[in-house]
Amino acid sequence: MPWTREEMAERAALELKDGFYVNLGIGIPTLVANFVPSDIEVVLQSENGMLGIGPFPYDDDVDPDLINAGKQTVTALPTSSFFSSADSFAMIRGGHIDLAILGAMEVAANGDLANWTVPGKMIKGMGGAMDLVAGVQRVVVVMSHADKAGNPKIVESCSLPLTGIAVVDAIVSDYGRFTLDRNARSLRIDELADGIDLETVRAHTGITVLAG
Amino acid sequence: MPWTREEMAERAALELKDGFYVNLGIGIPTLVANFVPSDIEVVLQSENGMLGIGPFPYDDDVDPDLINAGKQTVTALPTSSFFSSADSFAMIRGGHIDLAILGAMEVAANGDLANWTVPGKMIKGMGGAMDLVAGVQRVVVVMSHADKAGNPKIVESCSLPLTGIAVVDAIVSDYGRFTLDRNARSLRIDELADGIDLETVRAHTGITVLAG
Amino acid sequence: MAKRKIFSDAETALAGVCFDGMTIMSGGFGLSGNPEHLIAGLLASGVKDLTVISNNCGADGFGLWTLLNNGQIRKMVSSYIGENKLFAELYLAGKLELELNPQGTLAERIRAGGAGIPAFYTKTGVGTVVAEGKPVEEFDGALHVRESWLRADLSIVKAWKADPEGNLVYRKTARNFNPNMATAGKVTIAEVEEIVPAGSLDPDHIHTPGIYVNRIIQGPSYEKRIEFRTVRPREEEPA
Amino acid sequence: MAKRKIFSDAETALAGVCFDGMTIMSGGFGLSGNPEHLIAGLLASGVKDLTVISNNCGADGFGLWTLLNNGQIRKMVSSYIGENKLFAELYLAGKLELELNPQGTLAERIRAGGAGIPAFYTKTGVGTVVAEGKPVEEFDGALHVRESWLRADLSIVKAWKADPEGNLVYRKTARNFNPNMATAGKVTIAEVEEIVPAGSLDPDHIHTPGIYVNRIIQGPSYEKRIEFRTVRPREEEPA
Repeated sequence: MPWTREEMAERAALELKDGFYVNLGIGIPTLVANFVPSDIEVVLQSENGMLGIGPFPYDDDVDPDLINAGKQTVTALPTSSFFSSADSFAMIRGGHIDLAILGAMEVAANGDLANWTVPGKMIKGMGGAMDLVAGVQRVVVVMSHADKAGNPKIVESCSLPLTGIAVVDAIVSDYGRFTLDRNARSLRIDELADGIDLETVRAHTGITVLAG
Repeated sequence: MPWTREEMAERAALELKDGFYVNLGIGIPTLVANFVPSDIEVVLQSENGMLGIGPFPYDDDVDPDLINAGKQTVTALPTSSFFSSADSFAMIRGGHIDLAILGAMEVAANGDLANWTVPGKMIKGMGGAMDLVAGVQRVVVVMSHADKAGNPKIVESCSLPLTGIAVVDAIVSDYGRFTLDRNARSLRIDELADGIDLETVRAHTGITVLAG
Repeated sequence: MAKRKIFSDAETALAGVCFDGMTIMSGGFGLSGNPEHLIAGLLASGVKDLTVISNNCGADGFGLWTLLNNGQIRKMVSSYIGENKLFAELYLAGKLELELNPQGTLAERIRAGGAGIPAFYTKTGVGTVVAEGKPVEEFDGALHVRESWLRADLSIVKAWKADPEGNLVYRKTARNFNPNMATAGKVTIAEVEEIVPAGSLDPDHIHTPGIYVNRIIQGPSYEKRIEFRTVRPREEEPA
Repeated sequence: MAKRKIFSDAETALAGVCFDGMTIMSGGFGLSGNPEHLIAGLLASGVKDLTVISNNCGADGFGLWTLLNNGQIRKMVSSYIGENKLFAELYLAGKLELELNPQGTLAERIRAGGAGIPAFYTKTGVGTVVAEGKPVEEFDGALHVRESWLRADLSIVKAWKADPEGNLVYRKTARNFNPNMATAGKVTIAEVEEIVPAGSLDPDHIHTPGIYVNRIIQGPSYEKRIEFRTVRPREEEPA
């Protein structure tokens, strides 16, 4: 059975290492914060200008001046810091963030990522996605393995407008956990969801899949 | 009689306008702070990271963490602010400082300035001088009109290594107050020291001098 | 100068600085840290054909959306205009220009505008539509695209506190683009929740030095609309 | 990570990060805001062939001068080395390389190194020796020279206070190059006058977020030598 959103977030949390500074994208990646192993400490960055994101506030602690990049109300921690947008992206662009976990529409064999727009539909804008994938040390994508019609989202070459070139390092999908070997242009299986086999993955993947 | 250092500083202070943000160089320019007209307010910037320089401290108020760009102990004012070197020079480079008053070795007809080194002598470094002349809105030079041998320091073209090109707007020397017309490559007299006449100025100036 | 920087309200602070066709930077991330009263002042002024540089363009009924709704904006320079149906309609109808920037590139271009840096190189956007038509060059083994500075005729920013000299302090994530935009306007007007006496702000903790601020108003009240109120339940008390 | 960033002294904090031929950034302006104890630690370590990026090179008997005097420095990247006779001797004897930068260009190059900007354009230095061999281009009617980023194997900085996460706060003009250098080192070690408990520093007033700081020491005492003690007399009391 394919993994649920929570199961995907839990597997993506395996990417976290003690001491990491991490940026989590909107959607499933935000859920990763709920699965940080208890024996490690990570610091979450929000590109609107915050390091050290705490849990969501209690109802009576909501502060409109304290939001994350998804514009959700959050809280601060005793060691949090706030800074300007330019300083925030200097931090991102300068390579100081260890890991970003982001959603995606397409990932190519060479690590190209498309996750910001579908031509013909309304343009919303890329927000900080292009800066994040270009700047952070390691990019992990969390997404459904195939689209609703069952077509692969991991493809030889992206058909959608790119967010960044050769940036994706690993993928957590509802089918499993994978490492992308950008040089070999192949996907290596690290773990499969119960009931998902190699055949199924290969049938719904547009690039070479290795059994890991 | 040529002006004294104090008289030169007093004349340079005529360049100050109400509301100006000003950077004063080391030496005579620093003295300009003593001659700010009482009916105007100016804010002094120090390129090591301070806006709003107060007077020198009393002996028992000296703070080693509070110095100006000449490394002299100073004081803060109620509206002072401190910032990093990069922020300080962003302020300077971005054109936010209205006026810099600086010393000089040579000024050329087109406004070129040489004030940081003499080849063959020990190099001390340009410090913030190149940034200041390139970034501030108006540059006023305070210097002796001629060198010790009586040779002009205002010349057709600088022989010393440049600090900046076409940057000087006005000069206060011991002979008088002058405006440099960079397009016409000439020096216009605004005021002469008592006993200094046009002949004397022309004899010690390497470019065209106009009677004002 | 001090007191002369303080104006009574948005209308008087905006007097003499607005003209049709001008470029305006407006601080804020979503609806957080928005110059609410100055936006309302622009609405009242009727100034039009605006190019507005702002990370977003308000949200339905709020912030810059009101200027869009009043037909005052010709072009937006933003990174994300998702929460705005009106924007979509006007854009698809060809009534609005849009220049999308990666958020970090937008922030850095504004910082560069204030800092006198006409161009800089970044990895962000290489190989994407963002880099089309721009010089690309390799540094340290990676391709970088050249981006240029952004400056404005007017910057409107929202801070928490100001002193009479215009020194500003922001609060939490309401800081966002505000300090960067404050440096990049020919004229910068700040609105704050409180104007405090000189000497009330610690000189070590000024986020925007007064040199960048030409005019200040104290807003009478702040709506501070929350876009996505997200909360957790209180843990149960142990019995 | 917190406590793991705190080291007992300069020697232990420097252990494992020094190697001959490395590039080190050292904060401070003149002798103000100098990482006194970490410089002493570098002296004790004997690491040599150093390229040191610092606005100045100490003063006779103090700061980086001590490393120079011990023959550990191969090259300085600075804006002003005026108060240093030893520097003059070594330089004239060909025993020391020197790369002079305009002070603002130096600061911006360091900021660029930390911010992932490999190159930028500035008016500073156009038409001078500083621009020799560098691309020059016109923007907005004025010539600008291209400058490149600076990064270091190690940055040593001095702050006033740190919390266990490495958030730093500086004091007055002792801030100077320190926050910029903190961002541009592969490893950054901060020394502070006081390590305060988590929660003691206001998150709105952190100058250097902890992400930039790998190791922290609390200096046992600070000499803070003044180069030019300049005072005014007390006004006489009215009779």
